[in-house]
Amino acid sequence: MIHVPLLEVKNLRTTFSTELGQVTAVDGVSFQVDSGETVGLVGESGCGKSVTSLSILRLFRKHSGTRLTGEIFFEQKELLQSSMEELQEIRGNRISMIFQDPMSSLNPVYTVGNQIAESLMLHQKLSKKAAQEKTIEMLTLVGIPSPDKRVNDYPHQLSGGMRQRVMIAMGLCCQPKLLIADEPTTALDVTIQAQILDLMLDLQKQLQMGILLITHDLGVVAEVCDRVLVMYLGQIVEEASVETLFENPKHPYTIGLMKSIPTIDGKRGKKLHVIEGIVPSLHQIPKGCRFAPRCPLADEKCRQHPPDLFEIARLHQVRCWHHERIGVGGVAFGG
Amino acid sequence: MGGYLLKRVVSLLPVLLVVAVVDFIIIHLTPGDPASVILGAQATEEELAKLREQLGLNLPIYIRFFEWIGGLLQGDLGWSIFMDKPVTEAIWEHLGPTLSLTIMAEIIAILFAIPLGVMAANRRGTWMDQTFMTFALLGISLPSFWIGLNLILLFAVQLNWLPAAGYQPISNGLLNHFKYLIMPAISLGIMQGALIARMTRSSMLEVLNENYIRTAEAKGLKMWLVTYKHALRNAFIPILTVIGLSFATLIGGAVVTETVFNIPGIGKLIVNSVLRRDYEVIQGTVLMIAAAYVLINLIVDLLYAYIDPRVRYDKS
Amino acid sequence: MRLGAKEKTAVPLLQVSNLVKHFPIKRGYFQEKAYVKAVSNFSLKIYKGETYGLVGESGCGKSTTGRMILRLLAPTSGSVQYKGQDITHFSDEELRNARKEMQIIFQDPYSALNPRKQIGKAIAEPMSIFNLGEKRQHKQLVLDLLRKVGLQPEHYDRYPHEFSGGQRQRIVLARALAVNPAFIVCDEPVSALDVSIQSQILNLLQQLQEDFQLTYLFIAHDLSVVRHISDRVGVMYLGHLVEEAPTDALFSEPLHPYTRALLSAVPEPNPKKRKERIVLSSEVPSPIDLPKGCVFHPRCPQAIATCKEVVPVLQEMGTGHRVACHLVS
Amino acid sequence: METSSVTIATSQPVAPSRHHVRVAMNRFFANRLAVSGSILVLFITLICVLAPLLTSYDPLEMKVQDRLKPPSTSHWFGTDEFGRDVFTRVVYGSRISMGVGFSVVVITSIVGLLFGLYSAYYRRLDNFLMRINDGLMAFPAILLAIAILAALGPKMSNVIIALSVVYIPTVARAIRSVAITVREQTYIEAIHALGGKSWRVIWLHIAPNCLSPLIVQATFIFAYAVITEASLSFLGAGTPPPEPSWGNILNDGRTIMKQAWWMTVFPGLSIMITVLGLNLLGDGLRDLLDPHTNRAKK
Repeated sequence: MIHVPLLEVKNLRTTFSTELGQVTAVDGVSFQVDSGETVGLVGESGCGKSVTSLSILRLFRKHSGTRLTGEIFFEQKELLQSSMEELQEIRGNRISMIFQDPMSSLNPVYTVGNQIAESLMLHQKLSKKAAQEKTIEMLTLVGIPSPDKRVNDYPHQLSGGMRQRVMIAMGLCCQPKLLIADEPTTALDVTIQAQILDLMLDLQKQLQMGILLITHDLGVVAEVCDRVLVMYLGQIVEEASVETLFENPKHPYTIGLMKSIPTIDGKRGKKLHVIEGIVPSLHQIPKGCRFAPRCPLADEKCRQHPPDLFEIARLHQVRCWHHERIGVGGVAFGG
Repeated sequence: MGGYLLKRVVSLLPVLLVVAVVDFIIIHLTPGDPASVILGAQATEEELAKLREQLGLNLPIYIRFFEWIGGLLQGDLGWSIFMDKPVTEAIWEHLGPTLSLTIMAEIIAILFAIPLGVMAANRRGTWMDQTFMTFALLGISLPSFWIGLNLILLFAVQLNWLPAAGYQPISNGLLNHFKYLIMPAISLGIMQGALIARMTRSSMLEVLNENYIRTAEAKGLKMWLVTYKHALRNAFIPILTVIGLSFATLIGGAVVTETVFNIPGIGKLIVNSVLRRDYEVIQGTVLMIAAAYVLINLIVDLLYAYIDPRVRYDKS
Repeated sequence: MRLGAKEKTAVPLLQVSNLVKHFPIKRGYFQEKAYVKAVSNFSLKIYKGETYGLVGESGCGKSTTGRMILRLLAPTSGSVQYKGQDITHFSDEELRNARKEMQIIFQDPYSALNPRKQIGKAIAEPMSIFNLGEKRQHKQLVLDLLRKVGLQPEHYDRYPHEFSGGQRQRIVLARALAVNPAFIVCDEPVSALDVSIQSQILNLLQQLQEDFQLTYLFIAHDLSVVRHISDRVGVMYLGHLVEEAPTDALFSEPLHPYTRALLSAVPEPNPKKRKERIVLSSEVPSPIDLPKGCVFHPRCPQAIATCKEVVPVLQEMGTGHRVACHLVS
Repeated sequence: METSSVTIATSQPVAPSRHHVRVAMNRFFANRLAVSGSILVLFITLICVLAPLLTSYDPLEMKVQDRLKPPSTSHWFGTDEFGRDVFTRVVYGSRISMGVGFSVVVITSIVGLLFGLYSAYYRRLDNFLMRINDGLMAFPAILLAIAILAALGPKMSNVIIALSVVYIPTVARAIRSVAITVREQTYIEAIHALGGKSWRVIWLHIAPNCLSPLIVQATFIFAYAVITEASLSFLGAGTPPPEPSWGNILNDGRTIMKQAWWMTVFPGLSIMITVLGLNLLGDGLRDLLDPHTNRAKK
């Protein structure tokens, strides 16, 4: 029986129409997520990781002139072509999403209990009373103290950490198979972040859920993910298991990123490694390899022809012409 | 909740004081001698003296102010020289028509403005939104008295369906009352409605861009539920503010509309008092209207607390 | 590191003692007055040429402390001495030349520059505030500063909206350097920037420190960034300085339970080192009604009876390593 | 940090064009609202300025024999009950409306800016000024104007004073709210840290960032002033006859509306065109000058 992944994204391309013309924020992205697996989507601002996650559930304003092409399969159903009704059946029920800023992601004028019960009544057709009980159950599951009182609180009465727990409760109340978490802990303090990441991993085991985690923090990736996709300017530049990525990264951008982060232990060098220049704007995408202008190994071939995603080992792909010369035994990186 | 209410009421007192002072000052700006202005040139000296004494003009201004305020607190708004009756009585007689006119106009305005505004925001960028924007823009550009005149020209003169002017109190039958008030209410309601509709649309657009709306969509809620449950309630707070603030333009519009349609309301009373130099009446009615405005905005403030829990629980 | 040996003998460039800041909050007319106790008797010394890292989670009072040092916020009590001079109660006029030498750079580069003013003029503005030299020379000084912070001369008459976050932070730095300061408070200068830009700005800060003999108070919540750039580090919790030590000592053997929990919570970019974490239970208590005794005791895994009663005092535990905890002393 | 919102965080200056004016002009002409608005307003202003060239008649000259003539080649807008040429009176009437409107805008903008800025910057002053503001805003514009004119007497200068008093609070309130958001920005704190004195903070930093909303607000105030002036003259409390103003021409036409429809239609149309032009311009400028709202409205 051939193995069918929980979620499969094929050649996803998302284009926006802006004041300065068409912009392709996500340009031919493909990846898979399995049940029980945590896949990290990592990259800096503007690399398209958030847009990729939003494209899965088509969460763009109706009139923002967004165009989505490619295919997204979830439990044998192609999402991009399915009708809005079918998609709404899946949103919050089979695939749930939690967002970065707990302060503004909950509706300020309704109690947290009301906002959780709303999903239960919609997807599981529970009565008001049954939904209320299940809501309190969920609040306990996500570790909120005295849930029976908290259920009638308004969002502004809760701290950032508590609100993120409410978001998780809201997302998981219908036992979804896939959780998309867009920078869930970026706005939280490091001690609260640790609590939330532990909570997400526990719930993943209990619900045998797949998690797509979007983040810019390589520490969180190392801590939580099984597989990692590194994105740069709308494209995946490297895909690997988390061990391989940190031990034997092959793409110059991944290596540059890892070396430019200060760490909590290890040698305190004088100068941090720096990736020269700045990320080009999506309106002026460089010809050839998109990282060429900032890459120390870039040559004429890189500047002219965009490289494909080469499979260099099982589950390890890299988008670079010179990947054999890089990494362990290869060209040592400066800095 | 009580604390909030008390705080709001207490904060109104200085505003009411300012209203009284402004109202008092305006009338006493009259250059020259108000008595001769009122009685006209041929009045005899002794008549002028009696009037001055009656108006208390010979007293220093701050004494007259405190006397006036004293009177106010006991509900005495002064005396109408022209109608020879207390101002409060004059106001009471003219209150009925203005009340029903403004209420009808406001209902028309809100009934059209809010649904249209919400729909336009929901379909931003489509032709429906464009036509809405154009009509709303026209609405705030047409002076209400000109609309009134054209309505009369069409319905009263040409088609003769409705009376050109005049007023029938409710006591003479509801339908009759409506017949006389429908055109004035429409001409007054259009500008008011356009103002509120534009505000509804921009407030809805603002809210539809918020993160919690995306969360609602991500939960799989149907579009109408996202719009009418999650978005509208948040958008309603600025809309309420506009409705409260636009009460002043509503009354202003009523003054003009009553003149066009010859409705014996407060507006007509004020305009006639101006032409007749009946100062005490102008002073009293303008004060009443301003006080009503302050009261309406207090009610709007209290509605905030009902809609937005953050206002109710502003602990820290 | 440079400062290891000699720093203790010289007079500290900046000395802060028992700084307190309580923000009154207005509750109705009848309830009694309540205060947000943002900072409670905070003391520190910073020596010339040193980078003192002040780290702590949001709401711990680190930014408030930074602003009180620059007198942007009036302290409720306590004193600030700059170069031996007590400037706590200086009038604005007296503060002027102290202000010239003490500058600040901010976290949000997008709102730190006036959108209506060309960046060249923005950088030159401090020069005209302190009327340093002729107006004619200002443009040349600005062009030098632009080069020093890694920008090009043709950026002179551009507007802020034409720059990225990292470039704007460079402009803010150039503006702070315009008056040739001695001491800069860096309030979370790289928190809003992407990782690759972060390393560029951190390197720039160190380079400028050498070129201009600057002293930094570096405020941040990111422990690895603070570790990289600081010579000494202070850890704050709910307005109190709980531990202070030279950087290597603090990160290799942290003494205070909160510092240990903080360090263990930081996710490390190395999958093999997924260490056992000390996860602190519950939430940070509200700064309005602080817990009695040691403020950390409700969340402290090793809290004992005295912790609930007596407020611990910072004690010297070895060369410059001070900690406020009953268990350790 | 990655902002999860959909706006593309372009991390490199997009078009580092050197001519900011050229960019601004392109954006202006791309904005349909602003362009159509300014065309209408320009058209009315031209009529105002070139009034004597447009018509040979004198607005006050009565020719009783040409009484109540319908629109014809000699009298484009027909004549009124005293035989005066309605087209001429409407054209000269534009001078009253635009004159009053413009002066009210200038006065309210200056005073409103001062009130708004200082009440936003000095908290103690704020309470005092805002209470006066709220008090003044409690009076409907027309009523306050009527009361002031009743006291001072119906002269054009008094109309300007009355309308200014009526609209200063609106401008002050708008500027105050903008100035408060600007005051919370970090660059204001930076200027304090640099030892900048209050005048520098207010006039070199807060005020320039209040200009765009001031311009937008002024355009709408211009529109309100034109409508209110017309209403006042219509009620007989504004510009006194025989001086022609759109309001009093309409008032003359009101009683004989059945026979002489042209006396109410044409002045009404001119008011509408002027006010529509100003509102269009106001909407257009708000989109152009206020980046936040135009992102939400797009």
